[in-house]
Amino acid sequence: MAIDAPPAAAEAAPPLTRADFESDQIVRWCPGCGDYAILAQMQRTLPEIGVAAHNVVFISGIGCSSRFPYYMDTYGIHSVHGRAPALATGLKASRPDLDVWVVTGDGDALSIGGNHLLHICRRNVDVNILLFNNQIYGLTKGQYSPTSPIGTKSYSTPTGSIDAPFNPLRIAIAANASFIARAIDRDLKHLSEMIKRAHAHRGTALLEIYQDCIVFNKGAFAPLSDKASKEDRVIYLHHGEPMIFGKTRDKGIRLDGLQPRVVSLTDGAYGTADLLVHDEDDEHGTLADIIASFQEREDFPRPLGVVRDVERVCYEDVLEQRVADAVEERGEPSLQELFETGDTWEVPEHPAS
Amino acid sequence: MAIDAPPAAAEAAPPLTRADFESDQIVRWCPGCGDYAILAQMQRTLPEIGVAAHNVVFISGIGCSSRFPYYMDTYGIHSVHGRAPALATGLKASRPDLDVWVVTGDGDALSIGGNHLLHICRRNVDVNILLFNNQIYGLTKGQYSPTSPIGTKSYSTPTGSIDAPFNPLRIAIAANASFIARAIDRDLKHLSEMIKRAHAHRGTALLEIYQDCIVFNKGAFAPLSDKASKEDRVIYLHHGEPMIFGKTRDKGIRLDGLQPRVVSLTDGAYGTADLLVHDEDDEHGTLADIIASFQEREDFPRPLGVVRDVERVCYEDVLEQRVADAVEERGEPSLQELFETGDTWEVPEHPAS
Amino acid sequence: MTIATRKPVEERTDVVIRFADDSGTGMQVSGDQFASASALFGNDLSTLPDFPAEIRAPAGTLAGISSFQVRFSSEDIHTPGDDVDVLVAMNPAALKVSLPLVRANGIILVNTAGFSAKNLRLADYDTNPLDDSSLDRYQVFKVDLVELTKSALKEFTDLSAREAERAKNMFALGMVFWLFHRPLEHTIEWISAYFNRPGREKFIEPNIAALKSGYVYAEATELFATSYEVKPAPLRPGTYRNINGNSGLVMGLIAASKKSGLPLFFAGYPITPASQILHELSQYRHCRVRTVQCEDEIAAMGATIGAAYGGSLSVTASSGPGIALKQEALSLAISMELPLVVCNVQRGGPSTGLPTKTEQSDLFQAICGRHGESPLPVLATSRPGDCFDVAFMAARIAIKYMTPVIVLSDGYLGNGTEPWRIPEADELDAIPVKFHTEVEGFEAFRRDPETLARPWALPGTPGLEHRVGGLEKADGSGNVSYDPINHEVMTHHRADKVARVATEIPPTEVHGPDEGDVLILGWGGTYGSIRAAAERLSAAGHTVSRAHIRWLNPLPSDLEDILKRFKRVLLPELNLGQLSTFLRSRYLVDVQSLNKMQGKPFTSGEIEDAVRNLL
Amino acid sequence: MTIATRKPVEERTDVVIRFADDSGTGMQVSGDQFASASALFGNDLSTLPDFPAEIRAPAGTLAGISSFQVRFSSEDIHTPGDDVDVLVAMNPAALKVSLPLVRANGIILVNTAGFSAKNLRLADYDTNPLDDSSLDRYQVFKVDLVELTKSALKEFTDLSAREAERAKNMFALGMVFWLFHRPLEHTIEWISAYFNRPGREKFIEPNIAALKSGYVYAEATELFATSYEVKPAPLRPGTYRNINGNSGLVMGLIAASKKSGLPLFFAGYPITPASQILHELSQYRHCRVRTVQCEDEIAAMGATIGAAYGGSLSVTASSGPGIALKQEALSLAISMELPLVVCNVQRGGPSTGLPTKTEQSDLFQAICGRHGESPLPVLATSRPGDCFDVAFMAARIAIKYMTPVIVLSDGYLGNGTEPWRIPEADELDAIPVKFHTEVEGFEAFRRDPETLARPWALPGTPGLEHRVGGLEKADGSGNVSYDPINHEVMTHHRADKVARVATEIPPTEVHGPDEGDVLILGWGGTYGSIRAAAERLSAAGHTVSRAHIRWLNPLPSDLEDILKRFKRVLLPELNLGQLSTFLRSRYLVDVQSLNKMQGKPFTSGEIEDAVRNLL
Ligand SMILES: Cc1ncc(C[n+]2csc(CCOP(=O)(O)OP(=O)(O)O)c2C)c(N)n1
Ligand SMILES: Cc1ncc(C[n+]2csc(CCOP(=O)(O)OP(=O)(O)O)c2C)c(N)n1
Ligand code: SF4
Ligand code: SF4
Ligand SMILES: [Mg+2]
Ligand SMILES: [Mg+2]
Repeated sequence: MAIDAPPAAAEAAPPLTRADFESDQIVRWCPGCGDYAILAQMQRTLPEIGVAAHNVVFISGIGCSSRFPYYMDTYGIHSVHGRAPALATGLKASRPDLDVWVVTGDGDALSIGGNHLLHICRRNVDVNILLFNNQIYGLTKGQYSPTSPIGTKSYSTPTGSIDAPFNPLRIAIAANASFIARAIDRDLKHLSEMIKRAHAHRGTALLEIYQDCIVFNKGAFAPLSDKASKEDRVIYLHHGEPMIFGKTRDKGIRLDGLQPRVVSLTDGAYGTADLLVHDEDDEHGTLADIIASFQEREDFPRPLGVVRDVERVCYEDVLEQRVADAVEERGEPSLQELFETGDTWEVPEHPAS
Repeated sequence: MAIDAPPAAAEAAPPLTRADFESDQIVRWCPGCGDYAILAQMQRTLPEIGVAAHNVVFISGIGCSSRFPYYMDTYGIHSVHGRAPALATGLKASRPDLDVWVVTGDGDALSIGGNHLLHICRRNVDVNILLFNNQIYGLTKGQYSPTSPIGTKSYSTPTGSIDAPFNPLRIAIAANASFIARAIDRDLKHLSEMIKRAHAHRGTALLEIYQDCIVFNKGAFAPLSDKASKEDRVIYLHHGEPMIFGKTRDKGIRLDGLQPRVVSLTDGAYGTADLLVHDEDDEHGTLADIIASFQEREDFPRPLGVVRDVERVCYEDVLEQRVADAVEERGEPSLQELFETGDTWEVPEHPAS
Repeated sequence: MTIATRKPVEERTDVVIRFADDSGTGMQVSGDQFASASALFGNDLSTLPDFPAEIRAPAGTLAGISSFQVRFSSEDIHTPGDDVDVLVAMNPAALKVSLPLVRANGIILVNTAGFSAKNLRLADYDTNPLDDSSLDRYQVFKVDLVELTKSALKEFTDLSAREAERAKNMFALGMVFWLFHRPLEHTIEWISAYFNRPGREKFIEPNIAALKSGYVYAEATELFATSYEVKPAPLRPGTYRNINGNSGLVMGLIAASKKSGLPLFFAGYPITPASQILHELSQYRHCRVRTVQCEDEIAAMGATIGAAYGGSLSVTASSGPGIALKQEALSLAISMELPLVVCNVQRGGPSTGLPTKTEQSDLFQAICGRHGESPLPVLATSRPGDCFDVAFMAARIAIKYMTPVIVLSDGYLGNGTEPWRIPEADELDAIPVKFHTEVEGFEAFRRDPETLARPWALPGTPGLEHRVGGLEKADGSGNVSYDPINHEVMTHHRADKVARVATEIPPTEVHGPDEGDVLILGWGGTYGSIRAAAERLSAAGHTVSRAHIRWLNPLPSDLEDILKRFKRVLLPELNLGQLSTFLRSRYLVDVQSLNKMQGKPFTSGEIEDAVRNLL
Repeated sequence: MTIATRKPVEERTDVVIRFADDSGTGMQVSGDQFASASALFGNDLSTLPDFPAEIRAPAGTLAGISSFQVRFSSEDIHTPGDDVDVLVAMNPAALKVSLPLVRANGIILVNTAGFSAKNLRLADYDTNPLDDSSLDRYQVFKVDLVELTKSALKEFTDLSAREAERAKNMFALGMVFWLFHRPLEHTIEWISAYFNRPGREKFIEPNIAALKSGYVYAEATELFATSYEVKPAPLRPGTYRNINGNSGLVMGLIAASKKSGLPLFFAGYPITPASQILHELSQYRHCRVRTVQCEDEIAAMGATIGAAYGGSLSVTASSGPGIALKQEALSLAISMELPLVVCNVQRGGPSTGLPTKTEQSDLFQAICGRHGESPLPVLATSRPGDCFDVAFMAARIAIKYMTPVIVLSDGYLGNGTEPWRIPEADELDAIPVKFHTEVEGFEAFRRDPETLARPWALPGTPGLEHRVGGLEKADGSGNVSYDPINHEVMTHHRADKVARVATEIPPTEVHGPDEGDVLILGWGGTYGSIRAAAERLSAAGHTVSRAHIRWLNPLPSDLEDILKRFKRVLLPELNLGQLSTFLRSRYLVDVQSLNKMQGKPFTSGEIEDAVRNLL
């Protein structure tokens, strides 16, 4: 560890509970906002993971979702719009011992902050990024965001937006993010599992969480969580398992060349063995990219779960190694030695002239 | 057209030549820099395309490559680092009649400017982007860039860089860029063809050009242009044609599930019919992404040519349409009418009280 | 709806009402409706919305209170009022936050249903203030608005209890309408239009019913012993509408577009309290306004430059943090000498600060906030209606001098409303635009000898192909130049050009004696409070003068003279003395700062006190 | 290598040499080597590199000239010299650009091979200045350096003609070494080390041969009638090394890291002329320095904040445009009250401006360039060696007061070198750091009553979990607070904290009389020129005083007094009067600005003239 932080209390502490992660601040989201569920789930999940609250840092940008750190009784920074990944990079590169989380929104992460998101992914800093995607700007009261579908009517687009939305997962894949997953605020068990998986992964983990903004974009994900529709509209990804979904697990996805197709498992044409098998360990990201593309295809279910989980060396690990190697190879000079590196000369007490 | 710009000269002008696109400024790149060849090729190609110099605008950021506009006898802006796509968006959204080009470097486009590049691609503004990739920061004298391979020794990374590089094409694909191509400063005929293709495409066209920085990263692309190696190290993409390369066109690429493989066409195992056939019109970008991934795979040739060319509606076309529709539907009010929209009331000459 | 019989009616010249409740409950709407009704009735008025940064902050908490203050008058007024005459408080937190503002013997209408044990605790009340003596100094009217609203709406059986309860703001508004003899028609129309959306139509009738019931209840119960009448104000004759500062800017920009013949291009990124400018302009596609919501403020600045280069009237707007991000690219616009307008609707800083509160602390940033010598004209709006004039002026100067211009507004002006006397469109000055077309002798940086403006030569013009950028340019040709003397020359040209804008500034108006003991000097949103304070002091027999400047850079040429004619100059600013720094430096005059950093405007009382201390 | 017989030797106290050629030809190397040799010899010295923004600007053009000026002396000197004694000009453009600087009767060594018709045309010469009378005022030595170098290297048959020719800078350097009796050893060592890289070793011997041949040629041909001797300077005894300002900052930061026990973290993005700080720090991994080259300046600022929160000595550096981009996030650091250092190596603006030239025009930006009231300490370096002290001090203040600090350097200081007397590491003050660990009563914004610093509580500390951010914080607890009065209190705390840094500032040294007619006040890189001017004026019998301030915010407490003791205060600045603005405002003193905007430092003559005009 780089910094001589005070050592953790010596006595064996009792296991933590949800309450240990609840700060004393009143939560200030709109009643019914999806953020509540995510917060509660994080507070429940961290004790299960077994981290010490004092080693955890939540860093957010600006947005409704970015208020998150205030409500966690851990360390936290509510930073500036879009820059949380940059702060996290600096913190983690200098303090690899900490457990660093980024909380961000679709505007924060993909509009103003898109570049930092790309760069933290390519560097593979060991940070868990929770992207609360509500497909709208909540805090600034309802403008469309880079994930809003074309045609979104919002305050800034009264006749409907005209720019094609980003697919956050594809962006992360292109930046070679080593862990990519998706969850939704209405399936808490699954969300908790995804939080654990993201945490377990070493390297940048991007977890997109569909989150309902009940004030400005109510029900944007309702088809994915409503009892009636959800089983036909969602596919849960399981590593090594064929892609099956539907109320009666009656549908599957198979590959036709490079094109995924939704097929029926009941009309006799295809069976489970014909289906695409999910593989998280997808070195070049092609499968991940195809899975991410489901949402752009008509009649495809929305994938939830771990899309990609590959091993890549972490930025801060190499950095630490480089420091250790340099100290080892060159020795750590004293300050005086440092000062006197290179060409020096002496001016004597009584100069010649 | 939005602006009442002065009309073009009425008489039929004689066809333009290369000299018509050469400005009177002395070119200030290092002797031998790859930028010269690209400049010359642009000056030769524009007359072939047949654009009028006064309708062309080159917008660049900062970097050696970004000096480009000064040398073109067209309109031009040498803007600030990373922001050329933003300027181009503003210009094109307000002046769809102009022919707008962005010239940028690997640092300009992918380091500081990564986010603007993503966003112009998703909006699909009709701008042609020439990304001069020399895998180094030239103008600031040799720091590694986001496209430099891991381990690059540079002034800022004396023991070798530790961050994985971006693959610019994959980034553009993730942002749904409608035209993506690659060329190299040493194959001028092909470069010229790519310039024409980019220009012909409606929507954002990203053309990555490998460019030799002879001072700080000399020969980075030599294997792709040296007589001895190039035919084994490069594959030219042709729409609808199987992927064949090699000095004697003895190798090909086929798909094995989602994995491309280099196969020999001479050992009898595979023939041309087994090969992957290039398809520029790749709606979901899966093929494009696989092609872009060649460079991350050992022993794969580097693709040059048009990776993707799909039709998508342009941002400024919809914007213009919206304006036209609104004027049509609601009529264009007089200023006085505008002032008096909503609740108004009269205060009479002699108020009641 | 008019009701014939009336209890005793008292005439008042001037009333301040404040509506306060949890955020998200419609208090802003009640306030706004009261203001509109009063405006249509002919009163002069001024409003002060005040809300938390959260969309719906936790119910019942002090931090979550959203309030709306309206002052309406039969006279010409300039501030939303220091003291509240009537407070509508929907719960204990609303009461607690607003009580310090209510004048002795003021009316307090409380919703008893809001005073639950939980709410009392959330508002840090140990005992219920409705039950102890803490409100003895006021006329308190206790009404169970929830119960009353619900029973008024019981016939609407398709509404849930909760939905019915939400109409209580309309019931309260109805009561207040009765109290001040306001007609209901306008609000009824508004309700009908507002809920006329898929799925919301069912709220039209209940809301109208609640409004009417409130009115009738006030009438029938004889709750208030008296009702009040505030006559129309003797405003200058003309056609009026209610306008807030953000709308004022929008109107001014559109007017400049029409008067210059340039299409309006706007690129922005949402930020409180400037987003409304983007929202409103986006509704003017039929006026050929092109708006782009960009990926961030830097991109917005870039797009604005691109469109200015192409010949649009090009504008961006933001608030402090967003303006900070724009500065690097803005410096390019200075170097390129392109005309464009940057609006800053200031809020409380530093950093994210107090995003929904007002402040004047971005003046330093506007004048000095870029690297290098990067001068540009800066002007400030002083009232919602003045925003129109300033935006129009900014566009005119930008085009005439080929320079970016910063307009400073603030959250108070941006959200606050006042009646705006609609100008005669025909009487507005035309904004002459001359695109350069002459090929012979064209040089991109050959300046107009009078204004020092360079020519505006648009892409698309044959023969004028040229390149501009951020590197230093040769005087005249505009080619890249590293020549030392040329840089000095160009630096001075850029500075002189901005300095020459001073010739556009009309003489500074001094209200009160031309010279004397005390001058209150102001800029921006302090206008109303200063004027009110000065008028009260004069009325009390003191001689004080006041002047308000619109131009911060360059400063008016007559300002030095004026300042030196007074023994003391008091400069109230919602910052720690930013304009004061420039004035002291420029004129070596011992300007005295009056500072306030509370996220809200000066009361006129505060200024009055400060002046009295000087007298 | 020493050569025994010598022509007449003249002793000089002070010589200025300027090497000038196309960029990319090695002139910076020749100059630098001459400087090093002179430093090792014991002269005091001062250098001024001057190069275009292009890596290798077009050969032969005026804009492409790269030059390096060295002044070396047997006395204590402070500037790279106003007038050039010896010019080495490799082509017409080099001659033309430098000639105005050469004193009458100065030596000009020209490379005749460079004077081709094409080069004459590129340099805008109608006739060859070597053939007409235009150089009559100088001692001109014409040598065909290309031919001489080639023939000296003819034995190296593996070199192409072009490669051989490239060694001509070493041939010229050899000649100059002879002229001034400099030993060759140091440069020979340098050549051996520099070309000791794969594929470059073959250049070692030819370059050494060229250097020696030049020396021998000068000796043998009796080209120069006289040679010159400049004795070692009576510098303060000690160990010295040559240092430029960027290295000085690096050394100071590393020293602060060692003395505070905090690991050094640096996040940056390349930009001229600050990149060297990133480059050099990246070489100190063995001192546990962690450097990150970020995607842009905003990310670098963000990373710096992240690392400061984690307990590193956290630093970023850039130049004007990059600092502009950092301001929004820097304002967060102010709000979070985190210690970190931001270095600005200033260059010419606005926008991209003159990226390789010097200026002092980012002072406004440093003090006033953020939104809201965002105060922070700002201090400036005045000499390359002073950069060490200032960086060290900045780190100490940042930590002690829990505040970001801006250090202003500039291109002239950053690239220019001077002998640096190496400090005794043991004698440097320790920088005390106290991480808060006490859980009892911990509040994130409970301040130290003396410094107003809040506690630095690191993540990883059990029991101190807390959240900080950019929203306004409650005094004490640091929880989000929108309370009006609290905002005012916190605004004043932040301002007061910075103001208290004034207690750290030692008394301002006035050189010359304590009061009188004229005080020359300076800051930053003008130190040398001001000192030289003042000393010359004193020598000429005038009484002038001078003072130089390191602290720009807060200003030294004794400054007002000092300024008021003089009838006139002259403030030379490489801007349009930025510090002057603050001083006039603060003290109402009629400070007079002397401005220069030519991308280069003041000559002492310019300052002398300005003072004479005041006397
Ligand atoms: C530099 C800057 N620009 C703009 C803003 C205004 N702003 C705050 S949050 C936000 C967008 C929020 O959207 P999102 O990230 O999707 O978060 P949500 O509120 O939906 O959770 C914006 C534009 C700001 N605070 N700072
Ligand atoms: C805001 C800002 N930051 C940094 C710089 C310095 N800078 C100029 S060009 C450049 C990178 C150039 O690299 P690239 O884009 O690859 O262009 P190349 O020179 O290689 O063509 C940098 C960092 C700048 N001009 N402005
Ligand atoms: S505005 Fe939307 S996202 Fe924000 S707190 Fe309310 S419901 Fe949640
Ligand atoms: S530094 Fe490299 S990229 Fe720049 S001009 Fe020279 S060779 Fe070209
Ligand atoms: Mg959102
Ligand atoms: Mg590059």
